[in-house]
Amino acid sequence: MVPLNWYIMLSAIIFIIGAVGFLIRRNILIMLISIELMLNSVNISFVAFSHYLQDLRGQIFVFFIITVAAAEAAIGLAILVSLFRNKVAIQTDQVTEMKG
Amino acid sequence: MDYPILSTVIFLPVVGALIILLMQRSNEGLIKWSALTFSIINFILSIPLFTSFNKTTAAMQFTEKYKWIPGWNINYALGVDGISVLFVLLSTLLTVLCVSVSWKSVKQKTKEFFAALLLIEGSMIGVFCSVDLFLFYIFWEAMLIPMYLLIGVWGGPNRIYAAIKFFLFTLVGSVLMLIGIIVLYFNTGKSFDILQMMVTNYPFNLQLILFWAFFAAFAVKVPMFPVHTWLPDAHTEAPTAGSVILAGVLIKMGAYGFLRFSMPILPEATKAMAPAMMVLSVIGIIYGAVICLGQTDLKRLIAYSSVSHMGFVTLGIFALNIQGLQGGILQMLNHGIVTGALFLCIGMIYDRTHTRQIADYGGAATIFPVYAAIFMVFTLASIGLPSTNGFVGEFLIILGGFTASKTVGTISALGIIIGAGYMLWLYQRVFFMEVNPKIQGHNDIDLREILTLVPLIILVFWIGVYPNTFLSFMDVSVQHLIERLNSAGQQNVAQHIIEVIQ
Amino acid sequence: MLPKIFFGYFSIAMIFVSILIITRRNPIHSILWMLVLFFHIAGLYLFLNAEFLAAVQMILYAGAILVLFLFVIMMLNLRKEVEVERFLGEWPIAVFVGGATLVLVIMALTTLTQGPVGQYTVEAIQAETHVKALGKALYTEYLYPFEIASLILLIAVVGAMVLAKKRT
Amino acid sequence: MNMPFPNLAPVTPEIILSIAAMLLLLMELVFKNKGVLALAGLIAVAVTLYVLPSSFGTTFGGMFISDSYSMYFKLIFMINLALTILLSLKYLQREKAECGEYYSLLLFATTGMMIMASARDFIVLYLGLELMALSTYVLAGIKRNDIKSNEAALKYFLLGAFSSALLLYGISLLYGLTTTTDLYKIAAQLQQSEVSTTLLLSMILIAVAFSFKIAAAPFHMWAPDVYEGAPTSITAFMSVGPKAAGFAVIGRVFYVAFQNVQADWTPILIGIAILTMAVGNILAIAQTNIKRMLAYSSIAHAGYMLVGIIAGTAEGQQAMMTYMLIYAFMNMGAFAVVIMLEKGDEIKDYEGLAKTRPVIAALMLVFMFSLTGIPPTAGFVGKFNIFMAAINAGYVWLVVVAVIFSAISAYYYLRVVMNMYMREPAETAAINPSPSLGLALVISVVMVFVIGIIPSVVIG
Amino acid sequence: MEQYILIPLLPLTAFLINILFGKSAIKDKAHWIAIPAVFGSFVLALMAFAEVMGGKVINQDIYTWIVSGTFKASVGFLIDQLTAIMLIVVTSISLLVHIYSVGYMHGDGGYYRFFSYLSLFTFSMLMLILANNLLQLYFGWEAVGLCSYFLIGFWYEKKSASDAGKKAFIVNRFGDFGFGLGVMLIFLSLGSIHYADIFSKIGTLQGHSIAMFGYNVDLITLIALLLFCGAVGKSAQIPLHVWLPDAMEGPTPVSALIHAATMVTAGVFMVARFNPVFSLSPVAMGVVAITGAITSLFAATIALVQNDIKRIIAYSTLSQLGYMVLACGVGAYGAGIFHLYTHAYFKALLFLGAGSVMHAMSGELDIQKMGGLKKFMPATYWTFLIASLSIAGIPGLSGFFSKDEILWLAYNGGIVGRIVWAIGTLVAALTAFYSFRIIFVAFHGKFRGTHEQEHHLHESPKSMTIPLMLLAVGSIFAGWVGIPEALGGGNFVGHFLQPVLGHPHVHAGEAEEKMVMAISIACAVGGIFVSWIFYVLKPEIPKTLVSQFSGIYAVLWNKYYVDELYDAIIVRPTTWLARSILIPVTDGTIIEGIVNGVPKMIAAFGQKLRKLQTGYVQHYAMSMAIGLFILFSLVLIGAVK
Repeated sequence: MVPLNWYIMLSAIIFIIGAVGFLIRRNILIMLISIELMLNSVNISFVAFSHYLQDLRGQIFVFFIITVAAAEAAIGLAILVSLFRNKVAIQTDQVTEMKG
Repeated sequence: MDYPILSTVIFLPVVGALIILLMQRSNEGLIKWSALTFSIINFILSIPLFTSFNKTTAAMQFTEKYKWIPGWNINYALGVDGISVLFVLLSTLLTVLCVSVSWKSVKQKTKEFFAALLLIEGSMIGVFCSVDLFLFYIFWEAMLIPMYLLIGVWGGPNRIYAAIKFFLFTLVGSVLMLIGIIVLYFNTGKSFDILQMMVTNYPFNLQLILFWAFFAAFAVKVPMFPVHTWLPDAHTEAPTAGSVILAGVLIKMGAYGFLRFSMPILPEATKAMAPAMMVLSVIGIIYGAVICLGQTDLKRLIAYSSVSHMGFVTLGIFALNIQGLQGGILQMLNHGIVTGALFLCIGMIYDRTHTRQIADYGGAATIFPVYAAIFMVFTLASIGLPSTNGFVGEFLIILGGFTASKTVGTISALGIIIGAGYMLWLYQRVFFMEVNPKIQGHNDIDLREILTLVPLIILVFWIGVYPNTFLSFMDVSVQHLIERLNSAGQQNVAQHIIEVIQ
Repeated sequence: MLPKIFFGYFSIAMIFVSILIITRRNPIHSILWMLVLFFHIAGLYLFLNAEFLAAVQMILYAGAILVLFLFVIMMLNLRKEVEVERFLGEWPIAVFVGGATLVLVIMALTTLTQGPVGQYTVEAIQAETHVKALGKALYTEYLYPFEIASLILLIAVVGAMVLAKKRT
Repeated sequence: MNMPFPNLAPVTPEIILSIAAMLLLLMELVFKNKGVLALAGLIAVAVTLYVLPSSFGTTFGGMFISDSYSMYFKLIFMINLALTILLSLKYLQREKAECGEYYSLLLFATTGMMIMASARDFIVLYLGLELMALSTYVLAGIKRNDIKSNEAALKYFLLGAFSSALLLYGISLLYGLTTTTDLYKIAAQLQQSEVSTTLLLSMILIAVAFSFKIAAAPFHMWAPDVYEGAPTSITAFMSVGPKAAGFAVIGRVFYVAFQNVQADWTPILIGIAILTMAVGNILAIAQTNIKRMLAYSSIAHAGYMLVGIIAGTAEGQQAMMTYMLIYAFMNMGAFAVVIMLEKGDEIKDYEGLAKTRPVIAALMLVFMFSLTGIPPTAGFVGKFNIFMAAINAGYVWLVVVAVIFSAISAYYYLRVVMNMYMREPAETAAINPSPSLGLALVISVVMVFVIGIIPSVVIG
Repeated sequence: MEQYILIPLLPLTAFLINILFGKSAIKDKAHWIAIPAVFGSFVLALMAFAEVMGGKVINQDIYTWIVSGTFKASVGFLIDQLTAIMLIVVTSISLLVHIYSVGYMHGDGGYYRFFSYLSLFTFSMLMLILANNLLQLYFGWEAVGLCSYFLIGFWYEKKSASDAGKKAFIVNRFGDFGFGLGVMLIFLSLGSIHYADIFSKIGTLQGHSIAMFGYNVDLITLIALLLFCGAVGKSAQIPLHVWLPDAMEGPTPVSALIHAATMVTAGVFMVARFNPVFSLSPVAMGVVAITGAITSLFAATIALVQNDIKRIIAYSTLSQLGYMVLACGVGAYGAGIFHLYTHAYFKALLFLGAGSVMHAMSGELDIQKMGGLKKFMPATYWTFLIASLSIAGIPGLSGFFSKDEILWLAYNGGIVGRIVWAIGTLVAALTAFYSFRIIFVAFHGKFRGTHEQEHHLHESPKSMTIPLMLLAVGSIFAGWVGIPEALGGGNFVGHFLQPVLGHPHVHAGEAEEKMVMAISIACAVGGIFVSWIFYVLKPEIPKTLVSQFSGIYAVLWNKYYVDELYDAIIVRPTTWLARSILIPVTDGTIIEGIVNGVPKMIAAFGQKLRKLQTGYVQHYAMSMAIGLFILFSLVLIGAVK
């Protein structure tokens, strides 16, 4: 039997990788993908917990997370598209109109 | 009393201000006359405080008390005793004079000006009448807004800086007091009632901390050295009425705070800290006086002289004996009258010559003989000539100070010499010597202006010749205060400071 | 032992793929690697007796969300953009912070004490079938969140429409 | 399989509002005049307010709770929503950003906030948060022809998604520790076990995610940019609504779920609060754009409200709520003035306003002084309330820090007043009056004074 | 009794009427108000004198001025022998000066102002001498100072005049400072400031000491010295004498009334009044005597070389005041007051005479530019001569008796007494010398002024010469009331004042008294003789002396550089302190630096922080991540602990 901790560690590693990706990439699309990565890592830990705790709540939560992730992706991409229409920009350093 | 006289006196000006704000901007005459009417009615309404005041009791009189915020046990509680009653009268009187002196000198935003003036009056009186600490704080802070505008909108060239400085200085001081007030509230069993606080005994360590919290607010307002630098700027830049109110009443609120809160509520800490306060006062006296010698601006000089004079006030208060206290309170009144009058005078001449530089004057006595004579009266009162009010106050203060500490009394008396020095030098440079061409060709002050000053002249001599009219008001209250102080034990400060630090 | 070896493979592959995802220059590559990752995740779910979720993962994530991404990339036609600098100038800081945080998290997670065990044992779920168990919970106990989720999807539709509409 | 049909009474307000939102979507197709939509929105608000007091209770298996705490926040949300609608009407026309979905999204966002305030379960909480967040992302970017609006939406979205990922991670750990997502059950569970590092970890993650929502430093950096870029009406909406919702959940989660790690979260929140007050106030001084300045000011206010939370007492919680309510009025008022002016984004646009537009200047003056916390305005009552609670809980030194920052804040609020009253106008400021805007201003200013003079209406 | 309230009230009323209506209504009729008022006071003073002669002493409170706790100050009158004499002196001189001023001030723009000030002064001076408590005395004390300020600066357009007025006031304030403290110390020690209480209780303080600035000082000595400070200021004793010569900027009648006859003697009056206090402290007495002696010598030496006629007389006043103080210092209070009384007449006469000269010379003051005036203005000359003889101490004239009395009593006053006697005698010679220097230089010889001045030379009008003559009568006969017993006189004054002032114990015999008298007569005659040699017989001698002793001459000419000294150690440092330290450094840099610096710092910090807000979304996320990381690490560190 694989210990619960392994899953949790894995989830933590992927979460951090996702976070680092979010932090270092200039490409907004990849930032969005990084967020998906983070959400997925959370999902892993939820499912793992759900399994080991013998409780369905985790899986239900994952279900909702996936739903929200879909909605988020849709809105995020819509925002990107709307931005792109005004300014051909896909990198974050191109959208620094406001600062200070 | 048939009607709530204190509430009326506080809120009538506020109502007046609102009414004025609703008036047509173009109708300046109506605005001015209604401002004058409101201020005069208010003055008349405040006269019963003077005539039917019971001088034989130290209790609050003309009291009003209503539940206000039951959730916090806050009451709308008003009352005056012998210490505060005179300041209500001073406020109502000075406001009338301020309206009068601003008659012609305020040329823009007249409506807002008079409204602000009346708002200031209301909140000032509120400060002196509050018997609830929360209410007191509301008035205390509320006054900042109109005052800030008064300085900043109608002031001199550097008005914005002065206004912001005034506001921030006072605000920083009062927010610390706010904390003190809240701490006091919880230590009084959740009550803001000042009278209850006056009979509660707080632990000494707490008293010390609270004392300094209150000190922050009051010392800035007084202003004591070294937190006085807002005052020269504010006084100098404010319009005449603003300077008068500032000098006449507003900075009294600091000293009043010491009397009303620090002393009776924190008697042990007051006793323990009195030496430090006296030293600060003496530094203020000498420092303010010496600095006057180097001033080139009329208003700035008078402003610094306020630092010196208010040093006397705090000295008297912290001498903690009856002469000092009575002298201090009387001197607050005196300073309000005299410095107020001096600012009125300067405002009048400024309206004509549009300069405040002393160097631009000279020989004014030839051009403005009546004005010069009146100015002389106030100059003499300011330097404490016997038979003027300044003498009675300063003498009692120095007597009190001398009783408390020979050294302090002696040094503070030196301030009187310097005081004579700078005031007479000022007078000489402005009024004597050859006529400066820059002031040639102006008219002497007119009847309106003379009438503005006459009440103050009368007061100068009234207090100077028969001060007992006024001393008798505060007699019992001050006695009461001293009893409260004496009932408090003496504490070893050093030891407690170490404890507090630990 | 076998599960551990499987897990070992999965985890190493996933970590590797994740790193690839966040480092590819071309977003399309990232998305394709993402697809690989999703497969692995789905596999992991299967390990954890969450068959339905594995299916959802494939259908929703791989099938819908990733396609959406691809669709947008295609629509925006990003060829030129690919050339610019990939990483933020301060990336070492980010990597360091990430690494350090990871160490901290892992240190913390070693102390994880799991909560009390619930009633849904593997056997119980298998007896009921996974989908049924999940569905029952979802439509009874979790009815309210479910309704909210529907609102969220509505928002997504409306929002996407509002934002991505051609300019008027 | 027999589940009793859930008691819907406690959720009626949410149901009404979400149905209204959906109806608005439909009405948009029918009515050309967007004013109708606004009116419908207001009616929805009125109805919701009407049913709100009768909606006490717990439902959906304890996932949803409607108590006085949530109700107070819902009241704030309603005020926020109503005022925002009033602000928006004319503004949208002016900015040519009119679209029917706007009001609908506002209603959805508010529904999300209400759900957050009532959530007793992390799942509901999360979904409510996302409902609110997604709607506001869209709203921030609703001026889709405006690059600044796009940018604001993008930044808000990216960071918001990032923070909700953090929140989820935190929830997942908490779930692992307790096998439940119910706040009260978590509390009960945590009572039994020792405080583990993992718990603290999850608590921090959750705290960070919420701090993001309330724009507390150092998780605040989105706020100025988003506030500046978003349509002003939405800025007003965001500066109150999501913040209030954030505080609602902070109050609930930290006071209920994390009750027994209070000793651990208090220092964290103290750190965040001090940093927030410092960053908000200090940076606000450096601003030239009034929306940015108000953004930093709202960050600073979040710091004061956190002080209420830190007190850790029911009194502190109430103080925070009261502050929020007061803040809603004064902040909305300030934004209403900004909207009123044709050109009112830069602080220097306010020069000489008192001369050309005395009434508007006077209103702005009131709001600025209220934000500073000068009596007799409501802002003072709010601050006083918070400080009372904190001092009663023994955090005198924290209050000292708070008041010092609050004194610093006077500097930048006064600068606006100074510009209005003490500078000469370059030209007569063009204004954009409308009855709805006027109504919003009147409500705000009246409330600022009423609460300031008779605090009993909100105290006790 | 009650009618004596009118003594001060009449001049006060005159003052009020003149100051309020002078400008608009009264104008150059002001003297019609002022003179009757002061005449009324004079008459009442005579009545009071008569009553006191009859042995009655009036001590009555009129109203309570200040009450604060146990501190009570009232306004009241004490009319005893001392007061009675002073009343006569003040009212009579004042009356004459009023009359004189009618002519002297004729046509001046501030005519009404002048008379109102004179009335005010008379009022204040009367209040001072009538006081029965210290605070009222203090009131009068400051009020006369104020009038002096007004009158010195009467021609305020002149910078020198307004400077002099200001200087007089401020220098006096230094004295008042000590005086005020003395009043307070008396109150603190005795609990009252009423004369009667003080004199009856002062004995109980003997042997007490008090800590001042860390030193233990004998209480009575301290009180006495503090009070004496006031006297030093008002009576222009060293080191506060600097104001008096400058005070000559005022109109001459003022110099006569205030700066010679009345106000400056207030100090002497006060010391005499407080003789019960002073007498208890030998140290204080010594200080008083020495101060007086030094002042008299110091002023006399300066007077030797000055050329300004009014200044010479001013220095002579200083010198004579020194005499009076000296007298008090040796316990000869009666003699001091006697000299005060005689001095008032001849000194007023000298000043008025000088005024008459000035009047004739169109304001010229330099005696070197006069000469031969005798034939143009005989009345002035003769009266001036009488005054000079009197001041020189020529037997038979009033000055002789009073001066002699002082010297004699000083001679009796132990070692200190002998020293001051020696100085006094020397000063007598010097006095005779410089007094006659004026006579010889100004009235004899040839006229040395301009033609225009010569053309205008004329005798002064009647309103001026009649007071001169009346004063000349006073200068001759005033002293006759105090002819010492040694010369067969009754020393009426001494006996009259004895109940108040006592009489010092005299142990030397009549022969010695005559010897002392002879020495002083010799000195006076010698002084006049030398003066005659110097200025009539051999006018080149002074010039030779000047060139030979140019150093000493310069010192004397520059009045020992005292003004310069004060300028260097008080005036300049204080203004420098204000202008160069307090305003720019403490206020401007330190306090304002902090006050403005903190907000500036915060603003600058804000600008720096702004840079962190780069607009990059990653940076924002990074700040979140770092914040998270820091919280993690802190909590983990806490957990590990």
